[in-house]
Amino acid sequence: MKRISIIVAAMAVSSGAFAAGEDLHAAFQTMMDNSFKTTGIADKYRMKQLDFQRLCSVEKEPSKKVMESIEAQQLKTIRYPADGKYFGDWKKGEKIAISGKGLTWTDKTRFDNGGGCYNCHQLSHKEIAYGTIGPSLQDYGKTRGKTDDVVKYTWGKIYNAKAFNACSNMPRNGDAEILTEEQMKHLMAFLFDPESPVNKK
Amino acid sequence: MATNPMKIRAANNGGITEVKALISHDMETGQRKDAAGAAIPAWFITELTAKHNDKVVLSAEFGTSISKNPFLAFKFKGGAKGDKVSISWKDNKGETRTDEAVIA
Amino acid sequence: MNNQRRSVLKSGSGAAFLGALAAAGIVKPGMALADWNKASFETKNLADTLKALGVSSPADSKDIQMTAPDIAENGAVVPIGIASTLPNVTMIAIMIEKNPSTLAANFTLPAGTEPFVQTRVKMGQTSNVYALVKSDGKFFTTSKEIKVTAGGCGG
Amino acid sequence: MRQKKLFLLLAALVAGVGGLSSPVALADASADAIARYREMIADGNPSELVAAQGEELWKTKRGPKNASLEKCDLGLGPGVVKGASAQLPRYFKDTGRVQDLETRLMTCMESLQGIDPKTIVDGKWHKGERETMAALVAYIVTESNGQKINIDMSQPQMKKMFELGKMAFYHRSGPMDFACTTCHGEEGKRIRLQDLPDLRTQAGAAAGWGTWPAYRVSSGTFWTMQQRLNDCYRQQRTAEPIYGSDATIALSVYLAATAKGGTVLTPGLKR
Repeated sequence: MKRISIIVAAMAVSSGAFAAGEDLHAAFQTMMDNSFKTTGIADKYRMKQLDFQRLCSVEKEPSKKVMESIEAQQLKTIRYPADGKYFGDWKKGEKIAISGKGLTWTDKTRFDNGGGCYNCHQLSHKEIAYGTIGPSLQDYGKTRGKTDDVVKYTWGKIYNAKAFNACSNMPRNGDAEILTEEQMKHLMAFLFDPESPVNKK
Repeated sequence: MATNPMKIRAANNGGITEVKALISHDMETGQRKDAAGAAIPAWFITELTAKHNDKVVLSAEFGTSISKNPFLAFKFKGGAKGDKVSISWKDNKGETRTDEAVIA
Repeated sequence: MNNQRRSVLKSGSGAAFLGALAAAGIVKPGMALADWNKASFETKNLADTLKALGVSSPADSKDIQMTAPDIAENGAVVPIGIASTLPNVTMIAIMIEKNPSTLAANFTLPAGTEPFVQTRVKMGQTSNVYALVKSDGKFFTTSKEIKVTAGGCGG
Repeated sequence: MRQKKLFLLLAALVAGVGGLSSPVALADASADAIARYREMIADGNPSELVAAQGEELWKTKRGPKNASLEKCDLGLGPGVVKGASAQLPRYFKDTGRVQDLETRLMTCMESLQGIDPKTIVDGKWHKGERETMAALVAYIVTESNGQKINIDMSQPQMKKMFELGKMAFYHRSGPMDFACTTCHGEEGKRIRLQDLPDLRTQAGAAAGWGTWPAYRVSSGTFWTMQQRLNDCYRQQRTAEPIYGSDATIALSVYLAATAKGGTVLTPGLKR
């Protein structure tokens, strides 16, 4: 027993402490497979990675070429509002931005989710409890204007942020069906409406 | 229903004894609901008395706004090393508990 | 349970006697063992709480110091410390304006106990918190707004 | 009164921070206020109440075998509690596994007391044997407070777990594409007002690993590391990790090894 462990240790050192070998990847898959379970609405299948998720699961960003190919693919997923209307009710949008609920194994339904926007972004002038993982979006409409390009880009960014930055931390709200089209319209109003506390002090 | 012991610390500095206590209690407000949506009944400490030896040094009435596992600190004049400080509480279900500590 | 209740009765006989006085609606800060003043803890706004405590228009005082955070990271635990340089303090109460039950705690301080208490309260939302202090038989107050923030991932 | 004025000043400052002027000033003011809040509650950590119950439970004869845990070997020899959790997770020869504190305790509860590990693995937080576990953990980690984080990485099994843990740390999946790195892979970030340590760095890992397990103010309960990791995954919207599974232990090895040399400040006190 002792001898074996010494040999293994020696191997470990010589192979650079288990540097990304095939065995390690196989061991990882086995470990993940044995370590998670289905609870409520959170199926074990959630541990299986989409291609871009796998490519983005690395210490450093993938190459420019890989990033661009992911972005091109993700761009195709974006659905713009069929009725051409981008804006709902900013007051409802604010509630969606505040709520971080949904999609956990303690949630009863996979619908009716929050946007969780404040976890990462500064938005309203009044809300002091905002995260900083994403950029500040305070005065979003005021500073960026409401041109067709900006509106369309913003919709796309909410719908699938990976279309613009392959390994973005931001969820694909539309593509992954986290939010409904109607909810995203409310968020758009929250970002752009001059009366919204995002733009009005 | 068993109650759990408090953690009481009492220290004399320059003739004044400072008492710090952590009390194990749920302090349910009666406003919360459980996972099934049923109201969780109010359950909280209503009265508390602190004594130095046999003399009352603080008495308190609590409402539902006091945090779970209440913390309490206060000071009184006197108190010698080795003296006893005790705290007793009573809750709205009629449960009581007394614990004591020695002044350091 | 029965045993415990018996010990309550035994140890609390003095309190029960004084409680009879409290039940009559008279709160006497300074009593050694005040029985729980139910009426005062059932009040839902400042005016009613003060009324239930038998206090009329307490004066603002700079001689009460409230130590509390400007922002509480979580409303479940908000530390509140109250100290005073007023003479002969016999009572300190903590009131939270926007809580369902306004009165959080009411401390009775016998002679020899310093005018200083620290505890932790729950706050449902951003609110003014009031300290009420009885000194030489008169009531004084001070207040501070404490912001309660939402935190975590919210899930 | 003075505090009120100070607050008005803060409010004015907030109002002055428009879209053009620096939002950093506001963030700093809030961060300072939160730091003061944390300082104020630091004295009087309700974990103490849980730890006291845990110490009792450690000495209490329980289970089908009616035995205490006083002969449990947490890595420093039978019955040695002092400093034990500062050196966990660890590779244990008797089980042939890398174990964290909780899985090691499960081994002891099974072998010494005859308590079926399933009661814990399939249990519910703060109920039954998991509640017992939490109390034991509170007691044991209190006995390592102030020590240096110092896990033994000399065994190949530990090296392998480190690599697997690191891979798990970067593993993005689920409907929100999150991994541990999403929140803990950059310095100086926060969620809402909660600072996020960059767990890839020694300082960040020490700040994180070194202050868990902890009493959670928001729930009024003591959380073990297994529960902390479980809730990280819940918030990531992945599937639920099985209690004591290798992925949770691998992550713990990755964090503890990265945090090596940092100070154990357990039990912590958290939002």
